[in-house]
Amino acid sequence: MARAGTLDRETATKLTKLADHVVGQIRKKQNPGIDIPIRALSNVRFDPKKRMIEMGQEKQARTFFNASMARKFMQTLLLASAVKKELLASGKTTSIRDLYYMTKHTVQGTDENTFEEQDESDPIIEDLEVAVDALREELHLFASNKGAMVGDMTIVDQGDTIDLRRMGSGGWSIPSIVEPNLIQFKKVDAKFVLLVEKDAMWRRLNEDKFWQKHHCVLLHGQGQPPRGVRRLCSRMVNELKLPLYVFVDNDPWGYYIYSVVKQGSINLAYESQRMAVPSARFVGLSSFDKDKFKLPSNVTIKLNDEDTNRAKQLLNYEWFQSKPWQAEIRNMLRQGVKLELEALSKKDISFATDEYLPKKLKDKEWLD
Amino acid sequence: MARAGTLDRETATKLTKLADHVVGQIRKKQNPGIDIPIRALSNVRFDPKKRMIEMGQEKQARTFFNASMARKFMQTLLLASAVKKELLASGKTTSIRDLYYMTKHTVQGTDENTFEEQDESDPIIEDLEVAVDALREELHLFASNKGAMVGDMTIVDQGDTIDLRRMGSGGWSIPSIVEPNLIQFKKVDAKFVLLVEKDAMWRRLNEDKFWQKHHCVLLHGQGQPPRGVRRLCSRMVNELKLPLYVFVDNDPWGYYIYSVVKQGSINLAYESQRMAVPSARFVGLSSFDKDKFKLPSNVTIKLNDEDTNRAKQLLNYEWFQSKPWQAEIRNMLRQGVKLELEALSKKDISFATDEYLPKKLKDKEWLD
Amino acid sequence: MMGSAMPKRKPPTQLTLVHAEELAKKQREISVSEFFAKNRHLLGFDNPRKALLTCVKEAVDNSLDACEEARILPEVRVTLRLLPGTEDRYVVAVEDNGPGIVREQIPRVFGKLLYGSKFHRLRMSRGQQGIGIAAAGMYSLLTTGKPMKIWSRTGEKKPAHYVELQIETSTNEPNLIRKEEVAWEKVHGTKVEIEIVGKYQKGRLSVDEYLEQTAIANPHATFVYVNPEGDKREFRRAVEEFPREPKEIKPHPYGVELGVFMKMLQDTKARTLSGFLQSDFSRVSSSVAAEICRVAAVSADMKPSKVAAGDAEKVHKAIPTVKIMNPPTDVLSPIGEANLLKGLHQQVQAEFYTAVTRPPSVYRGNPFAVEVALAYGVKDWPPDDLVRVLRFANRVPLLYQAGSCAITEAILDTKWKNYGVSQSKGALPAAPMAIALHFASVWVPFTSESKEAVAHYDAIIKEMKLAIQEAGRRVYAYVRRRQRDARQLERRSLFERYIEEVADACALLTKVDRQDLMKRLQAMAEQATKLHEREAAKEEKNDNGDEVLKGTTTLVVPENAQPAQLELKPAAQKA
Amino acid sequence: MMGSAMPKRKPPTQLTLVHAEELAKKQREISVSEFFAKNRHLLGFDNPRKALLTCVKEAVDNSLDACEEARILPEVRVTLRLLPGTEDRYVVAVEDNGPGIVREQIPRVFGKLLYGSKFHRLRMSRGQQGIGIAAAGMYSLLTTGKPMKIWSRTGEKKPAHYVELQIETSTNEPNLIRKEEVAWEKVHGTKVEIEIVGKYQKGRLSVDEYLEQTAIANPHATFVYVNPEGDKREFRRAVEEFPREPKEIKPHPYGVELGVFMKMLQDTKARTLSGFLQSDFSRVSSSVAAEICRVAAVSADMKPSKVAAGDAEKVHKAIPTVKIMNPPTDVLSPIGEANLLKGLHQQVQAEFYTAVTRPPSVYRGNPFAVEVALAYGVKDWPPDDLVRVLRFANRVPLLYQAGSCAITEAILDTKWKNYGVSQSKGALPAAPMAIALHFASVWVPFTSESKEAVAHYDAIIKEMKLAIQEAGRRVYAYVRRRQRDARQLERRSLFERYIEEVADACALLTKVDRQDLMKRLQAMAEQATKLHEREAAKEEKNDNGDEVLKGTTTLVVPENAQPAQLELKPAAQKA
Repeated sequence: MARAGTLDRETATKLTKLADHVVGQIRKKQNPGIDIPIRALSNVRFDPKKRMIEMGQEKQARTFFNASMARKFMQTLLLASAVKKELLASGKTTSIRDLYYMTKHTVQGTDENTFEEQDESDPIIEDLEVAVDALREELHLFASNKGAMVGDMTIVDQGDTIDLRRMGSGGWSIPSIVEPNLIQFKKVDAKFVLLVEKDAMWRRLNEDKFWQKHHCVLLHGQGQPPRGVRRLCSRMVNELKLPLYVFVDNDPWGYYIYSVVKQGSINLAYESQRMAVPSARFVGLSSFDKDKFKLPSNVTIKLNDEDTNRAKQLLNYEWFQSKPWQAEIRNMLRQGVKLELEALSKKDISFATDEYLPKKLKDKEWLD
Repeated sequence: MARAGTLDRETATKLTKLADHVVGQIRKKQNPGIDIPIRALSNVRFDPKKRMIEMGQEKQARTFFNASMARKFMQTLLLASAVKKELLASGKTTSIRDLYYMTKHTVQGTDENTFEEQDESDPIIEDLEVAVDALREELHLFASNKGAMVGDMTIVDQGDTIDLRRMGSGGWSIPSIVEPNLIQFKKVDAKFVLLVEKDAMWRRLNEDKFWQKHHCVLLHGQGQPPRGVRRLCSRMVNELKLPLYVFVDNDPWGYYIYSVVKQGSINLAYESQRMAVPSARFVGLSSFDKDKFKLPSNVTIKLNDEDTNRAKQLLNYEWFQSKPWQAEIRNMLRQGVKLELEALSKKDISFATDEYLPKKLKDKEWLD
Repeated sequence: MMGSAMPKRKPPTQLTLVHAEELAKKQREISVSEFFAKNRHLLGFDNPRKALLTCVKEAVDNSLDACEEARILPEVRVTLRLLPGTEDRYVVAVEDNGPGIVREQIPRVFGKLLYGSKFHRLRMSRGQQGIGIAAAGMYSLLTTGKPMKIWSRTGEKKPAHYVELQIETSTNEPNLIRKEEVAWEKVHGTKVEIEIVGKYQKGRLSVDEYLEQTAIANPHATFVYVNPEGDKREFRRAVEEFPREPKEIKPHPYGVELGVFMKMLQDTKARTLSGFLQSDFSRVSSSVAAEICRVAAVSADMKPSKVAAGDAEKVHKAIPTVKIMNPPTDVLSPIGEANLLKGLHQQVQAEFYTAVTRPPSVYRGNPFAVEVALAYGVKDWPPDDLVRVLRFANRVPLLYQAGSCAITEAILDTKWKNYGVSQSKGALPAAPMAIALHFASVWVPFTSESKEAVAHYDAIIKEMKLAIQEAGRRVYAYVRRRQRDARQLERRSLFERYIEEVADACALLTKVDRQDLMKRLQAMAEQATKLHEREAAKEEKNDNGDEVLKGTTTLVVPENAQPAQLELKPAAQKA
Repeated sequence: MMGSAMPKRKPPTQLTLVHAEELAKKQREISVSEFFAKNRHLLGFDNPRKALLTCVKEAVDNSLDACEEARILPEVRVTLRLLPGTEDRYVVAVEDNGPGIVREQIPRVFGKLLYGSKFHRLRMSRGQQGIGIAAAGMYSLLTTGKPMKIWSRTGEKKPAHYVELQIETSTNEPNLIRKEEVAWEKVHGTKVEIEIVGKYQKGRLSVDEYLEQTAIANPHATFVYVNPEGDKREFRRAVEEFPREPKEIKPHPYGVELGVFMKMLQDTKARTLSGFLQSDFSRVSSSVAAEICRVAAVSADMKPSKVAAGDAEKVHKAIPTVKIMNPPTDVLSPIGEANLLKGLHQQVQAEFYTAVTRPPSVYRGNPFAVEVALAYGVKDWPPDDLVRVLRFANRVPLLYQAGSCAITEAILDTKWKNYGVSQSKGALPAAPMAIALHFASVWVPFTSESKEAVAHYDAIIKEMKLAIQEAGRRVYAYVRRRQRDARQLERRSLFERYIEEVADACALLTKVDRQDLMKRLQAMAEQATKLHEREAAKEEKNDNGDEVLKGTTTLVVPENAQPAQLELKPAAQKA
């Protein structure tokens, strides 16, 4: 069980402050309200210096005496009180679905529920995160467990010492909450971190003991990496000063995964500070790899309309304006095809382990 | 890297025999063919003694000189040769997507590929499994990694000793291939195995150290458990003589997950021998729990049409004919609602850990 | 030039010569009865079911027309009887309390096509062409060989006449089979009995539906209907006043075509062009006639028959450039907004009713008026069903050929989405709604003699759309008002509902007193609701919903009203 | 009984009496021209554009009918001219090489409605009702006041006559304005010129489309067409033979109604019932007549005019129970499968053509025949477009009112999915396909006088569907054959393609010699292909695709054929 540490006490104070503000307004006979930073595209900007997507300063007052806001106002306070009472006080964590169930009940004297669907509570949780400036993990909420990790390093997880060099074929399952009070790094021999998009390639690299030979940490996020994986990467880069390399499919989705790891996402811009890794490097697949590594043409897949539109959008993003990135994306569009990590196996089952990655890292052939 | 052990040599011999048969027919100027056990419902039966869904004896000859079969005949042999040459010979494992890429190439003199889509190679792999009587894992093919495990036990994974009592909040990520040559059990203090449907509930139980207090192994499969999780359960039950309890949502999907764990599935009936756990017990949620544990009514969800139809189907399955099961399913249909594991949190965040499961196990209130 | 373009071929001259003369011998005149006997589907006798309806319709139309001309409130009795021992032989009997028909006229009225009082004048009436009832007799003759039977009496001191007759198709003349004076309990009125091959079936396109709709459009008439099963239904009149009497009218100059104009010049009794324009057209004063002649640069004093073709054309061209008043309103006899609304309310149960009568307009020289009544929120409406359309022309319901009718087109063409009603492309709107549209004119341009659909004239469709749009705006205003009412109700309880939840959460987070907080919040909620009502009032001012409904013939049915409790006083009436 | 059911009211007797007599004074006879002048939309003169088309259509129909009766291969010239200085005044001129019209007949043919040679007989022709061309003249008079101009000459030794005339609508009689003998280069033929208010526009429903389709249905005729822009198009005849001459026929006993039957009994010249049945109906032999009388239990020797109503009814009821031959085939003049296919092929470029002429059938005593020509795989077809439907009645294209035509209904009702063609509910099938359907009859039951749609008789729709289904089956057979050809080609190379892969895999798994294995497999592949061709032949036998097309009038266009290279010999013809 997690101990109610300093962090939890700080979070509890933030929630209390929120309510204090509301009570104060009521006493002054003012329409009580909660200021909620706006999470829309309009309030998001890319900071080219920090190389991060960050949330701006715009806020909206969610007041009680407003027909269109009353219900949401009530829900925000309800969730705040449940987090404090049920989670922070007991030191337990739970899922957002669980929190929805915990706070759902009938509003007295009506046949209306406080929440009708989880769709209603999820955005209010995000509102609460930004309103009190506390990450979801600080509110003791976890997302689904996804991803695994092995490598030249030992960690301590809730007091258990785990040697990531001796995790067999399975690896350590990365939890959703990886804050320093729960997870600590020990005996680090790794020189870099390699984040792989797909678990099949991770398994190949683990089987080939790539991390042993190249002294690295090897982790995957089963597609778009979940919060735990991103936060862990960010912590390793910041606390251990390790470079992070991202190894994804050559398609717009792969570019997007890389960009979220690197500068954060638009709709979760408020997490960038803790999640984003501006120094992350893209080691492929690149749209130039097919020629460079002489892959046969029948391993390519035609771009569909959605791919093409998505790629064209990416071309306009501020964080993809560097010449190499423009060349990379334009080359994909010109060729009209995408390429999966599995395509490398066409050369040899261990081609990625033995040739592709060593060459990319040695020749510093990454995109930044 | 895995060593090419006895098992791999046996598998290689099976593949060679397949080709020997084909060559023999060609030499006798007979239309060469491969006998493939039929994987359709018509060739599947429930063995009430073994309490398993098993495949019958019907086979179909896949011959070369038959317009509708020629391409599949070629593909079957192509995959057999790739498994032997690329995987068994090197002792490496790979994903079925990877194998698709590895065997995809242009047929000489045409613009046709040996496989156009992965959809084409996946069923041929299943054909090959049944034709040579070798499980996918024996062919060195893995599925996606899903699920995690902790508990009162130590395992050895590819030579690494892993104490499942000291896996922190994350747990050991369960690999897809868990055959005895790769994974061995050591220092087993667990008295039973608890398989949980959802990772959130697993995390709750792990955080509450349920496995420590009750001396068990705790694992989840993130929904429908993957092959690795099912095979691991089967091995623990058979080799360690531990009872297996299954803890799922109270909905037709939960019933189905339990039934696949217990007696296997119709379309993968040939794996039942190694995968199914006929002694598995269902500890809920049950449709009677809402009354028994006095859960509030607004935690229930209405059955939709698909749920209702699915439940009615289940009523007719041979393996759901026992009186308690008929009562269970009929009660769900009568009430017209389903119940998720999260509903238990409505009582108290640790209600499942502290009350629900201990009571169910103590009172032996399971369904069999 | 044709010779060079076409291949040369020796024509078989001799053969041709003979043939032209042979052909000439075969030429013959065709009687109009022969024509319609062969083409009887043109008159609505396509099949036994429709034939039964058409017989009833023609007889009822005649009864109502006769009663109205004589200013008698009509009482019409319709009886259908299946002949025993047959499956398809019906006797249709229609009896009225009208003025009766004088003995000498009976044969020609019932036994001759294209004979009647209504064709040669411009006056709003149900019958128009002098075909209807005689055609029913002809159909009877064709299918059963039986004569028509007619009873008629013109007054207390007059005897009642009984006549049996058949139409002689080859000459289009009546053939009298029997005539006698009989005792009849009616003081005045007419009864006709026709035996035909028919088919009776309830539901859509039935005699039942026809009479229901006739009652809507004729709220001053009482109908008694006995169906072949012996069931009797009575549609009692809802209004005790006569409709305004329609008047005969001269053609209006707008829309008269050149050829017709030239013929009128030849036929007129007027001695000068100016006099001709004044006497043979409506709404032409001497100054208007002078202005027309001035624009045409033709002398106003010319003798009409001497006006040269070129001059006639100039005058004809001048007419549209001169402003001429629309035909007088009082020639038409619209049902009227209040009466049409009452009629619809009796047949259709709904939440909201409104009616619009447009001022008269003109097509091809004929005045016409369009009326629309609309019922919205019809009870027990199957979801996604299309709107129900009731079509009327000169108070007669139109049941067949909806697809080719201008009324349908006008409804289809209206952009219902503007009025908050959903509509698929090219389809009728989908809403719990019934629309009754009445087209009244001194001359209804039907698409066929069976009088089932109004022809597509731009001027007509434009007026129809204007009426429909006005009704549509009112529906929209009503729907908006209803939504607003619902919103207001909700706002009032909204804050109170959540006060306890908010107080609980704050108490838990801050340890303040829960009761104190609730008291404060309740006080504020009362304030806030008042504030919001003010805001809502402002909002409503911008939304002109109520403005739209003000002064219109509109009826809103309170939600839980029992039909019997309803007093049928439309909210407000137009002058 | 009515008295008790209705509210008592003192009737205004005196008023009524006066009124019935007043009403009587207003009754008048209506001339048929007056009727149609007022209702001219019934004749196809709804608006200027349609009026232009209708004028051309009526004149061309008359020309073709006249040529055919005289057995002359028709050459028809159509000229449209816009009068200078106007925007809507057109002169329509139609000139033919027909037999001409004798002087005395000209006024009545062109200046009187319901006059002609075609109404009083049962014989397949374009005109039927004796209205068409006179109605065009009436429209001209109404809109421009101008008379019709007619030139006609009946032979080499005869003078050419020139006539100007107008119809007198109040009497329906021709009004001769001018008549003279003139010089005319034509040896025989007729030309008519009509000046009307009209509108010319290309595309759908245009004069151009009408003439294109007329050429399809009349491959023995040549048309020259000069449009108002002065562009000349020539449609040359594709066939040099006359169509079979249609014959006049007596009504068939099936479908004659009781009333009509009774009237025929009165009118006949026959002296016995048996003789009447034989002489006044077609296909009634003396033995058939005897059988009818036997079944009816009525004496065959009775004088027809003495047959009582009850007996007449018995005879009428007996007719359907006696087997009577269908009307003779040779009274109709269908276009014929080969000619219809040729006509369609000239207008529509496609991959596959087929034509079906059904044996004649009967509705309401009238023989009729249905023919269908279908073109599949039309070039440059917009995707998802609905099938194009060409409708013809007695060789005349029908352009308007497709929605209410039995031809459309028959195509809609056909289950196209059975023939591999996709079709949404209630919609035409969607395929690159054109369907021409020709309805030929001694009497075409049009839904209106403007002759735009065939009425819905069950017997007619049934025949239409049978013809369409036959054509559909052939399309399906063609599509299947095309698919089969593709499959066969593939099978041949299939085994060879994979031999190398199979040999590689086996060699890798077993260490046998790859080359040896390949040699063996190749030898086997040759054997197997032969075997498969035999199997395929068997398979095709089960698939009756070719069987369906065998002996039918069908044309398959090779994929890369140039239109010019195509020899138009349909694959096979039915006897």
